[in-house]
Amino acid sequence: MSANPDREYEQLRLSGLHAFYGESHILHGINMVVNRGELVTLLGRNGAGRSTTLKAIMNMVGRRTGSIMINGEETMSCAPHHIARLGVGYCPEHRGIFSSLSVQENLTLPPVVRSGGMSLEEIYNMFPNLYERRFSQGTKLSGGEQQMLAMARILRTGANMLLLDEITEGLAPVIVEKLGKVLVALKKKGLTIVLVEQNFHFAAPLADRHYVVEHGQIVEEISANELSAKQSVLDRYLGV
Amino acid sequence: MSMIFGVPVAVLSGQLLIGIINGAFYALLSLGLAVIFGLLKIINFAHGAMYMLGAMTTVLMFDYLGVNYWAALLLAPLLVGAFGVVIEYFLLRRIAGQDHIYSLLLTFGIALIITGVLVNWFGVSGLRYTMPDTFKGGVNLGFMFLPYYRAWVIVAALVVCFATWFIIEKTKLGAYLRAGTEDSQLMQGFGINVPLLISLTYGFGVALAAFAGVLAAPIYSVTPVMGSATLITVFAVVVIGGMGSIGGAIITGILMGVIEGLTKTFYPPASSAVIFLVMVLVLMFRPSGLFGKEA
Amino acid sequence: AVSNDTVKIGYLADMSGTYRDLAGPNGLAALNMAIKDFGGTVNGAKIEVVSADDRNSPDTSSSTVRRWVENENVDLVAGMVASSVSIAVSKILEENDKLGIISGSAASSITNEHCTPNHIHYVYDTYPLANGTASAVVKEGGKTWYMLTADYAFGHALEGDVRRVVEANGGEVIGAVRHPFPTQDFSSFILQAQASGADVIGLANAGADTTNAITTASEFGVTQSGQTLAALLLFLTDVHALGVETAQGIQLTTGWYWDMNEETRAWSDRFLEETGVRPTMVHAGIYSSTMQYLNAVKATGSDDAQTVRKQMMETPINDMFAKNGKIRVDGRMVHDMYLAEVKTPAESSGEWDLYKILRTIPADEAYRPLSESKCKLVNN
Amino acid sequence: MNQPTQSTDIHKAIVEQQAAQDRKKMMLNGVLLLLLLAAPFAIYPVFLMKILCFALFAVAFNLLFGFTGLLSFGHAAFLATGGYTTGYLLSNYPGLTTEMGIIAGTLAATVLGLGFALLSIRRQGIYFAMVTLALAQLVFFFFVQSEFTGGEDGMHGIPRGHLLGFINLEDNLNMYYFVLAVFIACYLLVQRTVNSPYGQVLKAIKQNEPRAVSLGYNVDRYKVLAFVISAALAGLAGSMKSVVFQLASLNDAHWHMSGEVILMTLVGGMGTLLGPVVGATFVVNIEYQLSQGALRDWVDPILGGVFVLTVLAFRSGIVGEIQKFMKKNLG
Amino acid sequence: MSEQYVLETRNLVKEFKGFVAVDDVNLQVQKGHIHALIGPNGAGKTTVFNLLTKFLIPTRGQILFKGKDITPLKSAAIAREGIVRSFQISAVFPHMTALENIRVALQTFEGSSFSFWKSGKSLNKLNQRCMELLDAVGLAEFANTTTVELAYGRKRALELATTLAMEPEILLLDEPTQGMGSEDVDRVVELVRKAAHGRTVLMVEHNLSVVSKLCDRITVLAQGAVLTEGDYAAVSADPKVREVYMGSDGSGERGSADSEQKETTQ
Ligand SMILES: Nc1ncnc2c1ncn2[C@@H]1O[C@H](COP(=O)(O)OP(=O)(O)OP(=O)(O)O)[C@@H](O)[C@H]1O
Ligand SMILES: Nc1ncnc2c1ncn2[C@@H]1O[C@H](COP(=O)(O)OP(=O)(O)OP(=O)(O)O)[C@@H](O)[C@H]1O
Ligand SMILES: [Mg+2]
Ligand SMILES: [Mg+2]
Repeated sequence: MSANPDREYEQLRLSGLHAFYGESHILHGINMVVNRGELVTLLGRNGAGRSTTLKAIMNMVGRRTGSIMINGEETMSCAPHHIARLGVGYCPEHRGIFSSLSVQENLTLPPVVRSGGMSLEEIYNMFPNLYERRFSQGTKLSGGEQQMLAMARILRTGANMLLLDEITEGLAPVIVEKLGKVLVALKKKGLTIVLVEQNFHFAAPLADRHYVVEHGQIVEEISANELSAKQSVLDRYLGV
Repeated sequence: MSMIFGVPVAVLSGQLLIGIINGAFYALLSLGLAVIFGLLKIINFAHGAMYMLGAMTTVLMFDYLGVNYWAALLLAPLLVGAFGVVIEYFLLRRIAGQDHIYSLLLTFGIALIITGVLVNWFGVSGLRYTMPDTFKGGVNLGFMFLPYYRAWVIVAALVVCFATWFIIEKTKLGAYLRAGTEDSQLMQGFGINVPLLISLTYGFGVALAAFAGVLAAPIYSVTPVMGSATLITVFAVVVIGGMGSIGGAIITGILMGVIEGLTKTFYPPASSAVIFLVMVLVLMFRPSGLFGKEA
Repeated sequence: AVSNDTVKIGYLADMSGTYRDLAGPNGLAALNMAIKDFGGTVNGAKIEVVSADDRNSPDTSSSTVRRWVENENVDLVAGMVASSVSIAVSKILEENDKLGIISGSAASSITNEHCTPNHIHYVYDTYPLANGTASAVVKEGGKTWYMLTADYAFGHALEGDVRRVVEANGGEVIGAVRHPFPTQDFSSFILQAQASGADVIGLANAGADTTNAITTASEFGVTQSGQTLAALLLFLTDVHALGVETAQGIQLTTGWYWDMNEETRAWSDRFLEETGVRPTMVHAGIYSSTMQYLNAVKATGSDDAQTVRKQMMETPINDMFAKNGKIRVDGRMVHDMYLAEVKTPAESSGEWDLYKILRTIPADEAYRPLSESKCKLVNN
Repeated sequence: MNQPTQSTDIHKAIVEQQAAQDRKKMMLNGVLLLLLLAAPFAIYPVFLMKILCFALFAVAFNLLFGFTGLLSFGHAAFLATGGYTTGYLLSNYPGLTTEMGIIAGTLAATVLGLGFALLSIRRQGIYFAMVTLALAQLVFFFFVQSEFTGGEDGMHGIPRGHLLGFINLEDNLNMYYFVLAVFIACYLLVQRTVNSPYGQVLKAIKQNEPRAVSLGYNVDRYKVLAFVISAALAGLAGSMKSVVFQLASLNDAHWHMSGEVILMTLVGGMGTLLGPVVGATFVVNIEYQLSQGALRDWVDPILGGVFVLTVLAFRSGIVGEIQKFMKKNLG
Repeated sequence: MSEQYVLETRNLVKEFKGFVAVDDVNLQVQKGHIHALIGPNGAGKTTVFNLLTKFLIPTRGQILFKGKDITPLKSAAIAREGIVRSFQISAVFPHMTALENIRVALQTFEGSSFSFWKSGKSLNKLNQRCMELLDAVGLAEFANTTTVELAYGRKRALELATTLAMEPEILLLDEPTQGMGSEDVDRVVELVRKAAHGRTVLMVEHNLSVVSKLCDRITVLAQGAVLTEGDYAAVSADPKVREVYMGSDGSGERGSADSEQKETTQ
């Protein structure tokens, strides 16, 4: 099944999703659908609400209304830990490396939610830096190393839908390149990926579709093949 | 008889042993405190009250239900632990993520309430509890008479301490706990039921205090106010060990028991102050305590 | 005449802290029993009671009492346990010329260097405690003593009194250790006391310190190894908490015991009904002293402090609390004290059947003679 | 510089805003002052003085905690040092006028504060709190052991004496106005300090210490100064308290007292000027009311309840919550 | 001879419990240059910054400022010498207004920082200068806004203005464009260019387009040691640098932002 993903299978559907932090209304009715095996990006300016969308899916924001279906199941009333158990892997913007844990403990921390995740060796092969520093305290890593670790640890869990928030941030170009290859490989394996990315040139060649977020709404949906046609629209939205 | 600083060696060895016994007690109490602080970042000023509750439940269960010591050893921590879970669920949870000071005040308030209510119900003179027959008597070690019960205290306290340390530092569950306290939301995002984990941890921490309370019931006067005097000392132990360091709390507990014991021999009036002196000195040279991680 | 047509009594005691069981809420009950028994009025004037928790704090107490006497026309302040509270209150009473009857405190300095013409120290103090217990124990052969002393004024005073008595009776204090107040674990001190080889281990402390010390002593087999334990200040409530099994055989001095005669039993039964516990000597003393006070007000028709005090000094006290009690010029109420021994489990017939009285210590023998007094009211 | 008009306007607006705030503050202070001047005719003066002493203590504490972000858990040491020193001097040197005794007490606390500060200032967060606690415990031990304090019995009968040698302080009203004057002077000093250039630096340190360091501030020195001022004022509170009550006792040195001042500050509203004053008034009052009334035996549990309620429901304290409310509803 | 370098390190070493994070680094920053420090993740760039500003204590080696040995100085003293840094994570005083943020920096030069008895109004004389600085970074209209309420990019701008208020001789910037959209990146580039006028800048940056546009000289660190040094052309042509840092396509993924930039400016 993983070799030949069912492209029509709807893995994630957001309809009329609103989200609030206390008094401030951040998401104003997001609608989007992601099918199994797709890689979709959320583009937008700083503060547009992309990270908030991912957090809302994980039930990590204050208040939400609307609907979130994962694998056809309504999850608005699910606690975050239930959502993870549905096979969702989340890599947060702020990395979330645990300082009381060693690098290796950080890596093996998230429980395996499905079979088919990467093994520790595979991960260390991919990120030799982490192997070298595996016994140091998690937060003693350099900024970029922490970013690698944050990404690496959800690859272990076997989650089949990844929500990745700015994973190339602060990484050296070589590593970014490598990450690109990883994402391609994951896609091949049939994983569904929602990618929030600042670095459009990293995301462009990987994605099947792009959603542009502005002021908490999806203002544009662009599929990979119409990318060049809509370049100018995109540039306008992104303020390039 | 050979002497050290005017104190016979035999007496000194006795004092050392007593120090270790008391230290084991401190270790147990400060361990619970360190677990709660280390994992939940809560400064648990209700710890003394929980210790007291452990002892009180032991006595009351015996008086009213005829529950014996061995059963109490299990039941009292369970009951107090459950009570702790309730407190965590209804009160402490609401201030998660706030400054330390709030948890300190909240738990201090809780301690005042618990203690005050029990004082009104049971007075302050203390409740009667007789030592279980198994432990009556003792063994003469040559340099001192060691009551069986004290020997048991050492064994029981150290076993529990070690088990706790092992669980937290060496097991997966412990890793979840440690991580959950840093970023509980993210841990939940990984599929772990963190709120439950936190409630249970607090329950476990206070259960450790209650366990110490059960151990104390036969040898100390059991009163609603018995915890308040111990609290500050135990706190000092945790700070010297390094807030949140599990191993540190255990080792420092024993160390402080010994130091206090020696002070009781050489300059008794200072025995309640000596721990604070040690604390000032230690923090002077090691800002995060003996075993604390650098801030 | 009675001011404002009311006799107002302020009851001040520790209601919530370490000394709560000595006087506390039950002391207030005893006070109210006295007023009720007296008839609720004196010469037609109302008798009113106000009460407050002293929080064991001299400044809380002194602001309470100041307000009572300066603003609320309180005539008598009763109760009082912690010596710091009693001393602070007595200074304010002296300043405002009101009367105080201290029932709970132990410090003998209250009628010695801290005496004032405005207070009476009613139930007991450290002097007879040492006199009664220490001399009895020495006479029974306990020649060498090792003292465990609470490291504060009360403990020091008691230790001093014990030394004096022990030495006067031909004994010797061969060692002493001063422990912090409060102390939970006495094992280290008990060990030192055992190592000293003294005949007697004297406990110059109070409350939880004493009960903890006794429990630990019993655990470490002090009595089995031939040493005697002498607790100098032990209340009925303490012994009750310890239980006869642990406390048996301990000798102590008390100013009163509920089960001494018909009169004490009758009153105690009423007290038990009221409060659910047997009274300590302090409770009985509060009842007795309140009665004495009201009688004096009645006799003189006045609630002026000096008039009443004079009347009280002139009237010998003969009631269920004391026989031939007498209030001296320094404010000390001297009366017979009793040497008691804690019963063995076999002897004890109930929860509160705790003491047997071994000996009556006559008042003159028990208390510090005026000739030794440093009180400013005594012309030495 | 491309829009000079705009930036001048903004600047003007800022200055105006400051002035408006000052006016508001002045008005509030004026009303309070009138109330305080009239108070002893309605309320028992000694009780008012007690409140003022504790209010000063809390204000001192709040300068450190609320405005510098340093939680001292040892402030009782300064209160007691001030009290004992003044008490000892006034009792034993009849030649001293009252204010000299008070100044000496304040100085003693200041010196002690400097000592505490030097030993503790490098510690962070909870360790700072614990070092100050430990030092205060050592001070407590010293007071317990010293002869001059009267140990557990306390120091009694301290003469109130004469202010400047001729104003009789035995009179409660005289005493009250003296205490009030000192309190107001201190309150204004703290108000000034908080808003002074130095206060700005403190604020900066509290909000982001590493940044303050990188701007070239030797933060330890600023913290030490704040600590010393706070200790001095706490000592002054203790000195005055000992004169008002004519006694000094170990209660003042006990760690419970350090805890109580935290409670007062929090209940009133930490980091606000008026908060500690309101908090002290509140706590002293309820303690007094409770210990007198029918709930006499339940003072501790009720106080505990106040703690719990404050933390759960009014975390910004009375004044803080009012300020929040005003901001929300009145712009 | 060393006069031409404002900042110089000699055999700088930092070890963390046996792990060598900075290995014998000799850095020479020329006066008036914008000097970039680049390198793969974990190369030790932030650590070097921390050593220069004494947030970490060097294990060995010397730090020279204008030929003078400043190795023993403490953080605050170094700042007063004129070496001021920004942080990788934005560093502002969150509950002060933008103006007050800058004023705190200016106050360093006033003698009144300990004057607790002086009125706060005595600081108003600094406001004019504050407004100039705010203007310079385009924040004049936010002078009276509490800093927490500012958007991320503006916080960075404010931080820079605060840093400039210190009149530093040398400015240390750690990833000034991190987490910014391209819009903000451009603004920061402009700001840095302006700020660098008459001073020296040392910056860490992963965004190679920024580096190529701004920097006069580049030092590449790898595994704690200096790999190579030179201007952008020289460095980016170095095969070693390509291997450890820039990746196969030579300019690196981020580097392609460069071409994008050209596209849009055309
Ligand atoms: N915890 C929070 N509380 C209040 N507001 C928040 C919080 N987190 C984010 N916001 C606000 O929500 C809005 C959307 O933030 P979000 O993080 O989703 O933006 P983004 O598109 O991911 O941009 P960025 O590039 O800055 O990460 C922003 O205006 C931000 O200020
Ligand atoms: N306090 C510390 N204790 C132990 N190791 C540390 C410490 N700080 C940094 N390191 C290690 O030193 C190395 C250099 O870290 P540094 O933060 O300087 O890297 P960097 O070049 O800034 O990387 P990045 O570009 O990812 O931010 C890393 O491998 C890191 O793990
Ligand atoms: Mg984001
Ligand atoms: Mg870095």
